[in-house]
Amino acid sequence: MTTRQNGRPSQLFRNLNAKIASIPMILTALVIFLGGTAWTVFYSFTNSKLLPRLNFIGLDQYERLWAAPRWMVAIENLAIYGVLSLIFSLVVGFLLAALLDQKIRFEDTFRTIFLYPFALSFIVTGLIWQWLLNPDFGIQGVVRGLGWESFEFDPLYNAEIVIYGILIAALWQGTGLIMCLMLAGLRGIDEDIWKAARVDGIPMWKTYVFIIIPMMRPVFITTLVIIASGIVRVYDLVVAQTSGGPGIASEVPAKYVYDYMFHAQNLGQGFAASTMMLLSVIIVIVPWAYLEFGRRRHV
Amino acid sequence: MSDPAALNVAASGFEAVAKDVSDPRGAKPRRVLSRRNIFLYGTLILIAVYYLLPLYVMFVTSLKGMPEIRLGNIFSPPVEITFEPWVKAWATACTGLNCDGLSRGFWNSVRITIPSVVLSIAVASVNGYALANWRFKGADIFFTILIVGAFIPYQVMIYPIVIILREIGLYGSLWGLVIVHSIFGMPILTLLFRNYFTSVPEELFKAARVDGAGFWAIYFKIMLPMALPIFVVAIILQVTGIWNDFLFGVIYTKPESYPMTVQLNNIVNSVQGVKEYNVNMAATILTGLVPLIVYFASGRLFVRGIAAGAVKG
Amino acid sequence: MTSVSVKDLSLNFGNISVLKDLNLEIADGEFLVLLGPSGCGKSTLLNCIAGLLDISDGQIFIKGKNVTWEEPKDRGIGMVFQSYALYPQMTVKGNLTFGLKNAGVANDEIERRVVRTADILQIQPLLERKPSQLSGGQRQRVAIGRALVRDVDVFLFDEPLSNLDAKLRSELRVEIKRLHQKLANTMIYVTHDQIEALTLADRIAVMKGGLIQQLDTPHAIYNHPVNRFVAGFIGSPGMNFLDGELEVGVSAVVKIGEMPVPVDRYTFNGSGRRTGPTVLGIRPEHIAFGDSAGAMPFSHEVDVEIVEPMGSDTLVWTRLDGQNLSFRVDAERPLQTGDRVRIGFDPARASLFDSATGNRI
Amino acid sequence: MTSVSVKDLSLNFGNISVLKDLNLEIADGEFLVLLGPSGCGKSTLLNCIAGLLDISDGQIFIKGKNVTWEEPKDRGIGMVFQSYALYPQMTVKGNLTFGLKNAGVANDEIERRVVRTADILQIQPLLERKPSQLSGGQRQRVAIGRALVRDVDVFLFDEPLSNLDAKLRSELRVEIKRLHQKLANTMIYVTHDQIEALTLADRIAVMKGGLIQQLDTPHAIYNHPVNRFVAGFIGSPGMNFLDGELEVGVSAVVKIGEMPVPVDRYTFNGSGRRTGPTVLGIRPEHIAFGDSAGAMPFSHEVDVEIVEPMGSDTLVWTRLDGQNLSFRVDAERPLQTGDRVRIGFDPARASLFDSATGNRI
Amino acid sequence: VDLEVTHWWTSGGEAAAVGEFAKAFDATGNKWVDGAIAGSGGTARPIMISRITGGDPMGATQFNHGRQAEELVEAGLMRDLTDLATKEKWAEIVHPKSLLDSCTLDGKIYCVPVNIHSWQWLWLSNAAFEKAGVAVPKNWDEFVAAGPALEKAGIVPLALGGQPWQSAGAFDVLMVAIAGKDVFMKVFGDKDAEVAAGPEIAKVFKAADDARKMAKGSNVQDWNQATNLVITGKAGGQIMGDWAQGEFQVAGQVAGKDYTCLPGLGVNEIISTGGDAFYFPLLEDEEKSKAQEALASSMLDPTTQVAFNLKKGSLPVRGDVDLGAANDCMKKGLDILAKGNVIPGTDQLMSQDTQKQKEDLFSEFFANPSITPEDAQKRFAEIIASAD
Ligand SMILES: Nc1ncnc2c1ncn2[C@@H]1O[C@H](COP(=O)(O)OP(=O)(O)OP(=O)(O)O)[C@@H](O)[C@H]1O
Ligand SMILES: Nc1ncnc2c1ncn2[C@@H]1O[C@H](COP(=O)(O)OP(=O)(O)OP(=O)(O)O)[C@@H](O)[C@H]1O
Ligand SMILES: [Mg+2]
Ligand SMILES: [Mg+2]
Repeated sequence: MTTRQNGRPSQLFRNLNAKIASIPMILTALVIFLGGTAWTVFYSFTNSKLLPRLNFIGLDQYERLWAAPRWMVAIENLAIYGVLSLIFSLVVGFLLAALLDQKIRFEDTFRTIFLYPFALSFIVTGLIWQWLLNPDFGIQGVVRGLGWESFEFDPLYNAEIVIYGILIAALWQGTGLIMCLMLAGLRGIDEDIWKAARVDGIPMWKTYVFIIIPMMRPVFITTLVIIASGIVRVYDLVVAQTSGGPGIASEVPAKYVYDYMFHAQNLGQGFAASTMMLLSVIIVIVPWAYLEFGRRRHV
Repeated sequence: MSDPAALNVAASGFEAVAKDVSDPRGAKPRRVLSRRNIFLYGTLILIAVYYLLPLYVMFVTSLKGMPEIRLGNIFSPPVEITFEPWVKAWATACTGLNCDGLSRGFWNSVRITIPSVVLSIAVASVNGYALANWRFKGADIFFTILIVGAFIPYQVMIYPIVIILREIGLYGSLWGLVIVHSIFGMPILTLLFRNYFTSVPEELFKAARVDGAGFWAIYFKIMLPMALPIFVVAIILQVTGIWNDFLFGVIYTKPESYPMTVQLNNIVNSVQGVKEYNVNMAATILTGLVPLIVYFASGRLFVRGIAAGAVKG
Repeated sequence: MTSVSVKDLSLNFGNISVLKDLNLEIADGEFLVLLGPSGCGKSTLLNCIAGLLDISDGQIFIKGKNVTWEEPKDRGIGMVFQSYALYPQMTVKGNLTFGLKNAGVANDEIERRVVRTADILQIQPLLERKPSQLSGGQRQRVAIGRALVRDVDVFLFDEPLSNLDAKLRSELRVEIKRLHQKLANTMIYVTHDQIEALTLADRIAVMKGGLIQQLDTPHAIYNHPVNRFVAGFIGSPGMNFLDGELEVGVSAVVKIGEMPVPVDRYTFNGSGRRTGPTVLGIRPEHIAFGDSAGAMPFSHEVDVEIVEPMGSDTLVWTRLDGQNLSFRVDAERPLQTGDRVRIGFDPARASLFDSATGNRI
Repeated sequence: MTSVSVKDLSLNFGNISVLKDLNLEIADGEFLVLLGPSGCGKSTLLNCIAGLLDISDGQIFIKGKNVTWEEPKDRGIGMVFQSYALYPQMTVKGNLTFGLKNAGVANDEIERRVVRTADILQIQPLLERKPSQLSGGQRQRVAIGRALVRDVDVFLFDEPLSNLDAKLRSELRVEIKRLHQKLANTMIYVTHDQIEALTLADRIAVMKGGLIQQLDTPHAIYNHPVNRFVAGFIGSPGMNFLDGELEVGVSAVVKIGEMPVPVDRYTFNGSGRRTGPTVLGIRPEHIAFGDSAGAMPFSHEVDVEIVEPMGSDTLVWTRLDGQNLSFRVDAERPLQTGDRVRIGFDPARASLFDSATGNRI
Repeated sequence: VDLEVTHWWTSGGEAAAVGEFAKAFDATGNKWVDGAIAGSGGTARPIMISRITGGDPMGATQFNHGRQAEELVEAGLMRDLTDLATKEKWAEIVHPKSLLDSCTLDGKIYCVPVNIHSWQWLWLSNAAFEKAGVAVPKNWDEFVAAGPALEKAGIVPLALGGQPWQSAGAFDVLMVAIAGKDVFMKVFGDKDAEVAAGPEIAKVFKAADDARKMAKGSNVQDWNQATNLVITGKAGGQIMGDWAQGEFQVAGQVAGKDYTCLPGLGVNEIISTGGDAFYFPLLEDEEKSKAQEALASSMLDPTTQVAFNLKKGSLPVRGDVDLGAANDCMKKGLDILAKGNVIPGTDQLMSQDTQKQKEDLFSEFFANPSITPEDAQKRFAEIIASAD
């Protein structure tokens, strides 16, 4: 009784059930996400064509990748699209949520209207916006038909602004979800803060900008993860709307990966491109994840 | 502050003004058409139009005949309403040699969606529960990998997963597809469930342990019954995602179990021949109907669930 | 002079009526406490005075001016919230000055007021911190500072202490009292803690179900509650209630079971004494025990059931005619469960209520 | 016999050490209260005893059996949580029987125990309700019932009353006390409310920063706190502390400013009396005032600063040598701010602490 | 025996053509299980490849013959049809012979060619030229010259869809027409980068530059939408393969009267002989293997060939069948084929990888006027230099 013996059971078997139940997650994380990624990176150093082959060629695929004008265009597009879609999703999503939070009538109806596009796939979204933005019989055509002959609105056929045409569709589809997240966040804010601001005589917009938004940090972070993961993966929408056109003006990295893996039957090139995408994701995510999860552990 | 109050208040306030302007009494008079209301509802209605326009165009187009579409304005309502395109999209549109429209894929989609939704949510909710309440060593690392996994483009994973499925002998079967959906649904769902279960008071979990309930008993008897809102969110997200999926449905199964989206793609994406926009639109609406119904039916729960799960933590 | 005056105030949420034709006059420099159980409408009333809720009917005057339709910022009020409601991402100084900057107060004036406020509340060292870096008590002080810095006539407090632990609560209570003595502003203070109400208030308004039950000084409320609700709500440990029957013969007695309690010395309310079911209320500290008990107009022997030492004194639970009864004794008196003791009280210090209506008779 | 015994218990979260080599023996049937400020490790200790946290070092025995690595359910404990932690989707009966069903107790036995528990706690009419249909007090009772029904030797309570309002809290406190008298189980009760601690405990363990500061009867803790922390933590209104200088000449005096307080009647701790900076602690209710003050070994005239009527009695704030001092007077004594009164106390009832270490001397 | 056949022929005419195969196959006592996936090879191919490598192959699958399936064959996943081919003397009946060559690897035959598609056509709208007041051009140069007149009349001179393969295809057509067959073979066959950088190709780029200017304002994606512009007279002409005439037919237009077709752009009457082929993955099931053979031989059956190609609008792979029902343009094609003025399709000459790079280049070139022909040629030469 007095000895400090420690009849401590093996750590392995503590919470055994929890560990067993987590096996699917562990397998997915290790085998699919980690293993699959490693596999991809590994084969990006080969000259695999249609089928993966272990024929190493060093960094050739990467050299070719960074020499390809289409890849550069894709990167640039992703940057523009990414930044804009982040900003607009957040701004529009937040504005909509703020509007809906004004204790308005028919809130349910409005919310449903803003949210329903999220139920549609990107393919459908792309298709329908391709149609609406068609200069001949879409919006431009209709406006011209009304007599405004010089009206010009043909984002999908103008290489300069095509990426904005895609953005319009993407925002249409995705802002509803963001709005929901923001609305949930707004509803979580202490009623008293609003009252305090009113007593202080702070105008509504200032209250939002200086007080409410800074308080909604966690919501913004969740939202950011959701938007950002969507941005990196954007593919279907471009395919359905422009197939990367006009020319290569609306190409995006995910499409480059797909095209080179399957159309061009050059797996090595596709893998090299996806490795670069992963790298950039990791550069962005890991510091963030460290900040978010690393810090929480000490609280 | 709710509007009905504002309305009757407006009336009483008006009387007061009539009596004595310098002596306000009762509620502040509020005109229904105040600047604020005009701005608020004006903006909302304008935005609502933007959101509804595509749906309107789809719907209107699907009710027009082809000649009318070629001539007319996409926004004008149909002169002559025809349900032909709907019938065609559902029952007679051809996919290669099979001319039975979307109806063929519908049941396949149901057969794919139900087990995929069930399995992916089951797995993710257990994961989230284990992560939130049982925090074993290393769990955070796996979770982080999972979250980073949410950013990987699907296309990159096609090959490795083909190989893995082949090795475990599930390639081409419905279960293979179900597993694929569960894998790709896992990151976001696990995040949702983890956050939700973290917000459940820890004392409840402790009480159950004192009461002698184990991992599974706590999950099934205590946590599950409390997690309805987050389940609704998960179900909505998964039904939408899986129902709309094309890539996995076509790559990891066989033609006899192709989902509805494959037929949709075939109808919409045929390289040759004249494009039948009305059929395309009808087919599009038909395909999107299931997720749309799910949304319309449970939108309120969706926001509540998100408030409970996604936003915290 | 009246500082705040509320006339025939009604407020409905939808068709639920929360406040009903409420009237209230608060004198300049008065410290009024709104006291009542949860959900009785205290916060609602305060919000109406602050202009944060649109009232359904009635009028509100502050400093003689009809402010019924004014914006909160124009009413000359400052408000302190239960949850502090500090702006979390601003420093303490930012919290104090945000409202002033918006009102376009000149910079040196702002500076002057911040310094003065910080001085009064002794929060100078905290000015550059964020709220998350403050303790509960410090946060509360900053919240008060935010109202203080606005240089207003009327302070509204909505349960400013109820999120704090007991120790801190009693400390800050004293600080608020000091502040009131120093500033001599009008203060309206919502709480459901009756110790706070009793210690702070010049007058207390006890509310229930949207109505003011009694509006009077703490002493009057404590000693002459107008009904059983007020009597039971105020005082901790609570007043003992003994069901009995009032009989008026040669002398008036309340019969508790078979025991007659002579109540001739009791000052009845109004003129008519009526007989019938009556509740006798007596506070634990008004029950004497031991030698002094025998000298009381009413005394009886009882068994000690539970002894609750509370540090400074001890609460003893017993039964009289099968009804629970507690009394307070000095902490130094050694009483044990099972002891038999004599207790007694002076009915002049008791309160009598009509069993049916609960009103004081 | 010892019921629960904790030996050299340590617990770290990461590299934060929360409990440090803690030892504790609790006798059979004892009511032990763990008291301390927020974050001192009370809940952590309780969770360790319950087996809900894996300890870092040490051993835990319950009824003589080493349960250090047992599952919670096998330790023969029942636990009641602050937030009730009732299973929201089950009826009250479901809540009570969940644990028993898990343990595979026979159905008629379950029935018997539920009936008994419902009897003890008088919750028979509630058995079919869901927790959301219960009031706070009823929920708390069900939470206790859930522990009770398990027929265990040791009850653990983690701040079971702190979510309730003051009124209910004092009622349920009495109920818990009654329950303990009836069942005579061992109870370990966490709280940071010192009134609860004083009224309920057989012994109190005052904790701070993961260490037990003092483990003793309520009376001893109240009257002979081992250090300044315990002295200040216990008692509401809190003990007055006066900074002074201990001088030992012909007789021992503590000089408060220029005023000498003779402390010959004070029982010093240990043998050696040392001189130097000393804090004199005296509880408000031990300060006499008016006529009786003059008879005290120490007395002085002071100005009344603040008067806090608390219903049953009144707290008066004043200053002695510029240091705050409060004392309690009967509610009937009419004192006003600005009055000049004589107060005094008997140093035998005071406590002296070393200014540097805070320990009692 | 049920045999699953995957392909990406889903539109009306295509599906009808496939139906002919199915009919013929079903007549052999087996059953054709249709696995159509729309969206062209790009969508369908990864699916097919995944199925084959995933160990769950279909019975037969369409590929553009040529080099797409090379690796699958090398990996031993495809069935060797040599025995059947020898038995049925494919070498003698398939015409031109190059079609069978592209099915051959290391002397073994792995696929069945089923049709010939040629790219080298300029389709012109007679109505459009009438409206512009110029005669219908007889060759590319006249067409370029008519450009301004068309534009003035509010007509887009050249319709060009936005998908990359259309741009690349148009360039290849211009190359054969302007630089001739030899240069074409040198560049794409021998991957001669010097020629690619040389003056002949410079001329082609010049022509492509013209085409680019004329194509401004097409604003359509799909090729058939571009064809539709020609049909409705909104555009003057389109460079597109022979499959375009199916669209004219559906619209009820008559060759010669409503529209004009110029093979080889009217400059150089040569057509390429690309086309589709079916491959047969290696199956374990004996019976299914037998059924594969039955399918292969029924596809080359003369009656099936005729029925299939008439519906598909392409040319049969056998020289010995009679196509009496063919229309004007088709007959022109048959003539050229008979004369032997043929070149292999680019699918047969270059890897998909190179083709894709080429597509990227030309889709960018045609859409972006700021790329000079010189720059484009330099990049073209680089692609050829690294081509395989
Ligand atoms: N926005 C609202 N809509 C409908 N009813 C409301 C609303 N706000 C408050 N109420 C109702 O009005 C009543 C009074 O609420 P109020 O907040 O004033 O109570 P309170 O006395 O401050 O209680 P507490 O002590 O819990 O703060 C309650 O019954 C409450 O349910
Ligand atoms: N899971 C954890 N990880 C890290 N630190 C923790 C954890 N749980 C508790 N702590 C820390 O341990 C210390 C003791 O916490 P504990 O909950 O035991 O305090 P307590 O005395 O019960 O306080 P309260 O009165 O607020 O309930 C605190 O400083 C707390 O921050
Ligand atoms: Mg309130
Ligand atoms: Mg605790």
